[in-house]
Amino acid sequence: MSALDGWRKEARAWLASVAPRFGKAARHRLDEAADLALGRAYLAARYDAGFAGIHWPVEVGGRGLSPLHKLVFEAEELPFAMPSGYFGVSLGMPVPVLIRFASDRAWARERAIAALRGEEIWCQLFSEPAGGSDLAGLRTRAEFGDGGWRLNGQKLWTTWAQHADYGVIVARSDPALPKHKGLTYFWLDMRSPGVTVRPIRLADGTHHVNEVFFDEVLVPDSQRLSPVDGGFGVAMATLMIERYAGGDSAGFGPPLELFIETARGCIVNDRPALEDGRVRAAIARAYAARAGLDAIQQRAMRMMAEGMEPGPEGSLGKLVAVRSRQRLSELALDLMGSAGLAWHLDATTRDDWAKSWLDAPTGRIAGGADEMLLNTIAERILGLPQDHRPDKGVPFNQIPA
Amino acid sequence: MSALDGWRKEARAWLASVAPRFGKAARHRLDEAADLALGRAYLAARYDAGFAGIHWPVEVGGRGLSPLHKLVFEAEELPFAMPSGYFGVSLGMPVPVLIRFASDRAWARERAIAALRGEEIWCQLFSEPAGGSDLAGLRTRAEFGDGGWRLNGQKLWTTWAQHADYGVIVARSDPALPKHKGLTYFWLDMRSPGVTVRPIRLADGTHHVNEVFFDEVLVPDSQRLSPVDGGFGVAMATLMIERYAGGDSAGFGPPLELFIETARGCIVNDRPALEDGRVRAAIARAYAARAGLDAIQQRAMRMMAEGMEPGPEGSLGKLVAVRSRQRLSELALDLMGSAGLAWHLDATTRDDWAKSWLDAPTGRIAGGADEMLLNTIAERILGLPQDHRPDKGVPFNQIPA
Amino acid sequence: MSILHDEAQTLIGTEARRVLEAHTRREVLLGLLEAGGAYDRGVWQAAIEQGWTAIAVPELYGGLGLGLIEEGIVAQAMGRAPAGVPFLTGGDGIIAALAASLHADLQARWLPGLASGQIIGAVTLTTGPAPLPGRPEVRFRDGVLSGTAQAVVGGAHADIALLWVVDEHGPALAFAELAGVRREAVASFDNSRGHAHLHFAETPGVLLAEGQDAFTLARTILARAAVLTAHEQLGGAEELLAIGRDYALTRKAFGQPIGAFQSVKHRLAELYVLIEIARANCIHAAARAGHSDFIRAAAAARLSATEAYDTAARDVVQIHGGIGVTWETGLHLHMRRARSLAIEQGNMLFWEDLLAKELTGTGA
Amino acid sequence: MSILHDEAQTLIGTEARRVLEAHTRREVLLGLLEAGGAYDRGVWQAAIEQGWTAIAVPELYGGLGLGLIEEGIVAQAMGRAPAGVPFLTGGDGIIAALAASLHADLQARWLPGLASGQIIGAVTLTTGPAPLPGRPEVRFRDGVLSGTAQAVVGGAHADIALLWVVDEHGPALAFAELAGVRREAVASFDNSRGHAHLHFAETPGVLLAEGQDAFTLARTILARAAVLTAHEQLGGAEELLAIGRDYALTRKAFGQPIGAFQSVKHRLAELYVLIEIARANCIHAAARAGHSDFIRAAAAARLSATEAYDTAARDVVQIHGGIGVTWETGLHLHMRRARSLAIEQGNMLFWEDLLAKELTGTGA
Repeated sequence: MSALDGWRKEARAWLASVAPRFGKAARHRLDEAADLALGRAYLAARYDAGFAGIHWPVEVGGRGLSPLHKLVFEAEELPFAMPSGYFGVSLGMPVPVLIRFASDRAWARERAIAALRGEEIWCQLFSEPAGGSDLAGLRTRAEFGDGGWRLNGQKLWTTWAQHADYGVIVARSDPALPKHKGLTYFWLDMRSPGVTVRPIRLADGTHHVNEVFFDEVLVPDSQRLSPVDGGFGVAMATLMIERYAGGDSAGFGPPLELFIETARGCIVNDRPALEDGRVRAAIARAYAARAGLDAIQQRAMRMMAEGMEPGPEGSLGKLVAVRSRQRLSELALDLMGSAGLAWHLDATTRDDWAKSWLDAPTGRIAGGADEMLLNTIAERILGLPQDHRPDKGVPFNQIPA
Repeated sequence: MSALDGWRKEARAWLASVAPRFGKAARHRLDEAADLALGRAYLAARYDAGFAGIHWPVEVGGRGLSPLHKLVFEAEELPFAMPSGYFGVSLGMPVPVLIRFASDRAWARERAIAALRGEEIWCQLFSEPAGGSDLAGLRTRAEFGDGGWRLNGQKLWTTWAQHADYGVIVARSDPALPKHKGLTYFWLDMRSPGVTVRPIRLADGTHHVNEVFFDEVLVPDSQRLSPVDGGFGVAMATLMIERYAGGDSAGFGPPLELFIETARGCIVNDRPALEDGRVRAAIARAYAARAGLDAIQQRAMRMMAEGMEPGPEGSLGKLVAVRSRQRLSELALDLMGSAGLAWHLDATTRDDWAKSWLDAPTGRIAGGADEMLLNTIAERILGLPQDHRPDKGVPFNQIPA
Repeated sequence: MSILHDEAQTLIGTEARRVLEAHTRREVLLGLLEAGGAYDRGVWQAAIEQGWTAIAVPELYGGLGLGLIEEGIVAQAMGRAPAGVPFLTGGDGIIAALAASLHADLQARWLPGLASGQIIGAVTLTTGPAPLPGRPEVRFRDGVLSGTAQAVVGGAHADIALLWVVDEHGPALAFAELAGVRREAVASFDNSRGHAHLHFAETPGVLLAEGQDAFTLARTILARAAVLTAHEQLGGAEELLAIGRDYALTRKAFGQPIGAFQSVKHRLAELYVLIEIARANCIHAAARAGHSDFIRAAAAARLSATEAYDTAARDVVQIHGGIGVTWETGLHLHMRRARSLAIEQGNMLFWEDLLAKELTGTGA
Repeated sequence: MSILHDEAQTLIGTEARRVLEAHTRREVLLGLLEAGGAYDRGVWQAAIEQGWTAIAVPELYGGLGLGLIEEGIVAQAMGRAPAGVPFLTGGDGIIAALAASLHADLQARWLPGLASGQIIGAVTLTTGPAPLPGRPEVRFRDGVLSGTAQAVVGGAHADIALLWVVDEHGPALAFAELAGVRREAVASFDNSRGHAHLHFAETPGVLLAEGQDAFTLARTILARAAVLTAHEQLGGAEELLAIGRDYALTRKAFGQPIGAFQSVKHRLAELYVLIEIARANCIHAAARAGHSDFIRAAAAARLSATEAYDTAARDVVQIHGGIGVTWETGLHLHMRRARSLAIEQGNMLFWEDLLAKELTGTGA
């Protein structure tokens, strides 16, 4: 553990040194463009300091360290509220897929480094209006012809597409095959002619997801990342990366310490809220759940570090953490009484209960809805039968809409 | 309300007057045979006093009063712990079905009165080993031939079959029809040759349900209560009666007052348990649920009294009440600490938390498992689609076992 | 005990739903979220025209002389909309407090205006960190009020207020005109509720009740507010169930309506169960006003309705997937309302404790 | 921090499961339920032969000198069985208490017997109405004990006990031989636990710790017991999940395995989630013995394992339908064990409070 402890100290020292330039105070009241620019500068500084691509291979610009090193850095980075959110999807899913599946290695390395430095941003074009949970039900068409593939259709819920330089996309290359079989996986330049990005506003008023329309968008065959009609496997690999990357026992909400501090200022029936059994139970239960998730993740990291395959329990983090965050946020607002009614525009899901609560449903849907995660556990881990699916094995173009 | 108040007073006075003969103290340490005999005597006295068949038609020996009168009497009767449990199924389902479907009215009246007086007991032979929730999946055969129908097969979970004089039964009269269609409904004499009753012991050690075997049991066609192959409708009517008869907001467990008394004697972290927020929440929540169920039932009774059809919400009582009782019983045992470990042989589910807790799972299964009740609500009330059922419309004898 | 609505009551409900459906537009409600301190004036005008403001005012003062049952029926329809006006519950509180007081002058001065909707009333029993605190934040001394009532519902627009204050002897109930009071609008996640801090500085006020009387009256008024709010919550939960059910029937995944999957079916069935229990408790509680068991009936209604609306907000959004969390679809209007209603009339812990106290005789 | 078991530890687990499967018979366990004050002597003999009683005893006294991790691995297998012997947790408590004490004579006198299984130990920290009460029911004065320790786990069979007592200065930890003590067996819903009231009357005893030392040591021993019990609960929950899964794959309704219905699938998946969280907390807590965060790790393990086993008992019985509640099928063995383990080492409220105190610094 001493090597990791050294790493932790190094990270903490560097983060503290740059916090005045990039941290929460520096970001206060910046508009999105200025904040994004600050974020790009932060990523460049992080790369130069050696804290980027921590567990990626050295060949693609990474540091080649263990996943534990990455975990430690992220835990240290979190409280500073650095402007790194714009790059989360980019570095979490599309770029790792590129590293894994792109045949032009030199080009992949170039992209990876540009993404690590915040110079380029990638988005992931998966979900569609007709199928959120049902990824394989997508309808965007990819037709092969002169000069490559022509894409037509519409994607939905694409995070940060408005800032993306590139995207990875799954499209239907053969509608006469059953729905999982006729899909192909590409990367594309988001500035290609025919690509239109339209922001979607979410319940909390923010604009980080988008609709993306494709109108005769030309994609050369060299940008194909899967075999023709073999894109579903690559897409599933991406989602698996997403599920493991999504480890945060606070469910992307505030830390438990904030709940305790909030409760410390509250009164329940003329007594301190922290003395109330219900509040104490909520704290103890949340701690037990988070400690369990943290232990699962540490065990997985340690197994990976020792060259073992981590257990399937790594996939349950989001399911537990976001639901727990949703309830805890509701309770925090209730405890605050009329002070809980306030809405702070500047707040984040990490430091504000109202913001955390209003955004929590998004967390329960994005990256696999609760119901899909439960089905996955039941079918893949416990070996229970698949649900009845009337569309199974039916050619896609014969499934009733 | 004053008529009902008068009725309540009358009931209370009569119950108090016979309590020394039949109540909890009189039953103390009786074996089952003696307790059953006492029960029969109690039912005769109850009939003679005019408190039997309260809402049944006068023509079949009832009092012809409103369902509210019945409800009031039962609420008054409950705390006395009279030995009436042996007759609950008998008077709750089979005899009302008889009253409704038997063509020989004089005979039905004779049976009804004998049942009300505790002289005869009826059981209900529905469930089978192969299908608990799936009633229509039953396999007991009824074949028509010389002298009537011949029954072969096995029933399961038949309450008090060991004491029953008669039973109502559903059997498969045509296995070539889809499973809901080939069933016929009969009554039979439980002492018919070929009927064997074998008790089943439940988790709490009690013996009130049975397996019943049928080996070439002859049932004359005059004992048929449904059209040939039309028994499913009659069976469903029986179950509906069962569901409405099952109204008890305590879920057949102890009253909330007992929980409060139990908690009053307990300590949580060196303070009285009743001051603890978790205990207070449990009390308040249980009260709110029970008050809601009581209000639903009162409203239904009142609507029936005014000639209106009560709403479908009458069917949710058991679902809520038994689950709530299960949790409350667990909490009571936990609160009692090491005193909660004790097992009192003489105790009942109404007055003892260990007994109530150990028996609660039976309550969540008997008379429609939680999952079936939820499906019924979703499909019949909310109009949601039926589950996928591979056996739908398939001839029964072609469904894989 | 009227647990079956009579014809007139049923008609009030049908009318209220019709009127509110006609006057409610989602774009307006979404717009209100971003306009601090505004409310839905069209709906408020309709409420006045329908006579909803007059329901509980005695006939002597131009009211209809009806009670909590009829107000509850309207509140349920308001919750269903969900309406962008927060005034009826506060109005009921002031009407009840004035009616219970011996101040005939105040009654004559204000009840007609409350009945006609010209006057808007607010109540401060549950503002600040906890409901009905032992040490209220507004002081009453020598006929004037000072101090701040925090985040008062409707406070941005109210003309008069019923206040939970402290005088020389302890907590008390006071009445005040708000004309000269500084109001500080609170940016809220449910802006149409008109939340505002009311800063009192030597503001003239009238004492309505002191000591045990004040506690008893405050509890009764709070219980009335809880029953009305429970009806609003019930209406909101019902509407969400209807939306969720319709979506489950039309949205397809994996080749069938998502309503054919048991996870969706059972979620909606459980929600139906919670709603029916809340409904039964609401109907019962509204009919128990004035009886000795009113507090416990109100608490039961409040607890079960909060659970129903909270669950509906969580689960119906969840059933919708991504479309459920967009601004335009507007399910978050109900989600926000579920939370503001959960907070405004005293949180769950408060009502659990109040009910437990009633049932066990033991305080926390 | 050993959160990955090494080869030796993995082997202990595999062996323990093998041995317990070979020695556990459902008929025996069912019979024990009706035989007050009996336990599964075959399994106890196997435990002794396997050296499980010796795990935590220092090598100096004939033990293996191992620790909570290895004991936890065995406890998990015992929970899975579920074994009809309740002695290992109490044994660990006495071993830890004697090892922490300065009484070399007591160590030499009792540790070899505990290691060899000839001596059975019991602990009374959680007997009576609440765990670790401020006023224990057994008094220590002038070298003798009097009063009753209620429903002590294994009390019907134990040779020695660690006792939570009160002396002139307050609560303290004492040690006593039980040879002369009157035992009153408690008829319990989980009879093989050997619950008995121990009636002390001028029974000689030895004081092990007083004052703050006694509290600290008692909490540590209780935390060890919580970790071991959590492992037992984890094992029980795992076994129930396996049973439930198998049943869901074989039992058919409506023409398909019931495991194809989402209500069953999701119930089992949720149970898997609870179990994995409990497992992670158990493994972590066992490795934290002796560290400053041991109490909170133990509490987290205890809370999550209790939830997992309770949920398993409820849900796996439910999935089975009628067959799940019969005597012969024996699922109630786990149901009973879930409840007795939930009670024996301090209830949920106790552990929630202890953990909350650790995290917030505030007592209840």
